Amino acid sequence: MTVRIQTADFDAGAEIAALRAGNPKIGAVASFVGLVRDVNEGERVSQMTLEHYPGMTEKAIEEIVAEARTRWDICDALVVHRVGALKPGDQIVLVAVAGAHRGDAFAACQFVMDYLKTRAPFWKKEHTGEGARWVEARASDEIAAGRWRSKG
Amino acid sequence: MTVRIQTADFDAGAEIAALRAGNPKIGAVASFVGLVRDVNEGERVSQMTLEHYPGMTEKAIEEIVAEARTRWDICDALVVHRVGALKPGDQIVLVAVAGAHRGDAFAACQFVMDYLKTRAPFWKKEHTGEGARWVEARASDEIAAGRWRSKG
Amino acid sequence: MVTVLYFARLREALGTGREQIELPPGVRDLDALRALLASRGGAWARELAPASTVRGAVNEAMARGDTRVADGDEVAFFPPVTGG
Amino acid sequence: MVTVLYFARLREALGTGREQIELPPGVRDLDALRALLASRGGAWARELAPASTVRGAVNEAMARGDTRVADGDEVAFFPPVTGG
Repeated sequence: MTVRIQTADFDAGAEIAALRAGNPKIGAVASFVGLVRDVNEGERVSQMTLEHYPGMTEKAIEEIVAEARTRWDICDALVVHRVGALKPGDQIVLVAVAGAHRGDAFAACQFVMDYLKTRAPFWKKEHTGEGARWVEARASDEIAAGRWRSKG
Repeated sequence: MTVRIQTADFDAGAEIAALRAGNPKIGAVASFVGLVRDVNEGERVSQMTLEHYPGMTEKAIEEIVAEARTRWDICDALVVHRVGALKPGDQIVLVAVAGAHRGDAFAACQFVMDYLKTRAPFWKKEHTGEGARWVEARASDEIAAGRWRSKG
Repeated sequence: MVTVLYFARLREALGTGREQIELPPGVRDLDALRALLASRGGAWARELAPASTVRGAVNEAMARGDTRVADGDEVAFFPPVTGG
Repeated sequence: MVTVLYFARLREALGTGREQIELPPGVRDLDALRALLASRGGAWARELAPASTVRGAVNEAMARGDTRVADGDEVAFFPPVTGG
């Protein structure tokens, strides 16, 4: 399992290649890239700043991935999350899950993203024409994470 | 929408980057890479040959992606599928779906993979120590595709 | 004339990937064409038997037994697909 | 002494990201520490009110109101998370 918090951008293809390298049992890699959008809740976003809680962030994500491993048969997982100043179109997060079969890889990848959205200590601040504002937590993210409590 | 059938390998990171380039409405890219495993049903696989039905393959995949677009709110989708001779560890297929939000991108990506497995005219021949054999269709793939009939 | 294509295991078992055949009167759908080919006997009878898992396409679209087949069409027979 | 950290909107509203405080007798869980800090009034009272959506962690793990807090712990308060 790899968890990295960094200001630098990442190369999703190289990360996926490294994740599966040397394990010929892997038949499936499901992945997700989250990106900065130029509009949020109707307002144009020119920049975003991501703050996090160093130390706790890594632990929280490791626990999420460990939980995914108890639920699905997966070989390995990777989470890269950026912090600091980002612009529209920039990559924010990469979650990649490798497994023998696609069903487990897809489910675990989506689970990690849903839990990361509600359990990992990151906070987004958007800079718009109106000034800067902290992004409010979305009820839809709690609902997405809650779905997994009755499943799998 | 892009559908490509090719013998050459692909760079998942570059493909994902091209898919989302120039559209700042995209906040989520869900993707899947399928790989050749070195063992299938207990037998060691040394090589694989992928045959397809040129012309129909592209049409079938385009229809699958069009169906996904009617079901989920997505911005764009890409399918790259290799044919010809492949070895364990080689990439077989890439499905990437870009959307504003992750729920739709994940669902559409998994739907396209499940339908591709049961509707697109590709056939795998595995070369093992016992000789070559055509891979049999798996009931689990029909079940995975069937799930979407009662959903979404 | 219709063009008939065979793929994968079927292509190997029948020893051909493509042929052109004249549709006899009365052969107007995929099931009828399949029965005509099966009547050749041997591998044809075995591979294209009604109980086999063979699939068919007409003009590059998945087809059913009652899908119409007419002069100029491209028909294909193949095993269940296994890509991805 | 416990170390108390504040993040994001809370850090800005309170004007500090980190402080060290001596736990008075009787302050033994997260709710009690939060009430102690809220008793400072002003932004502290507003941001750490029982009705606010503030979340807490003890020693880098998500905590509840009744999670024990003791000398040497690292406590954090922050808004609901919005990463990913």
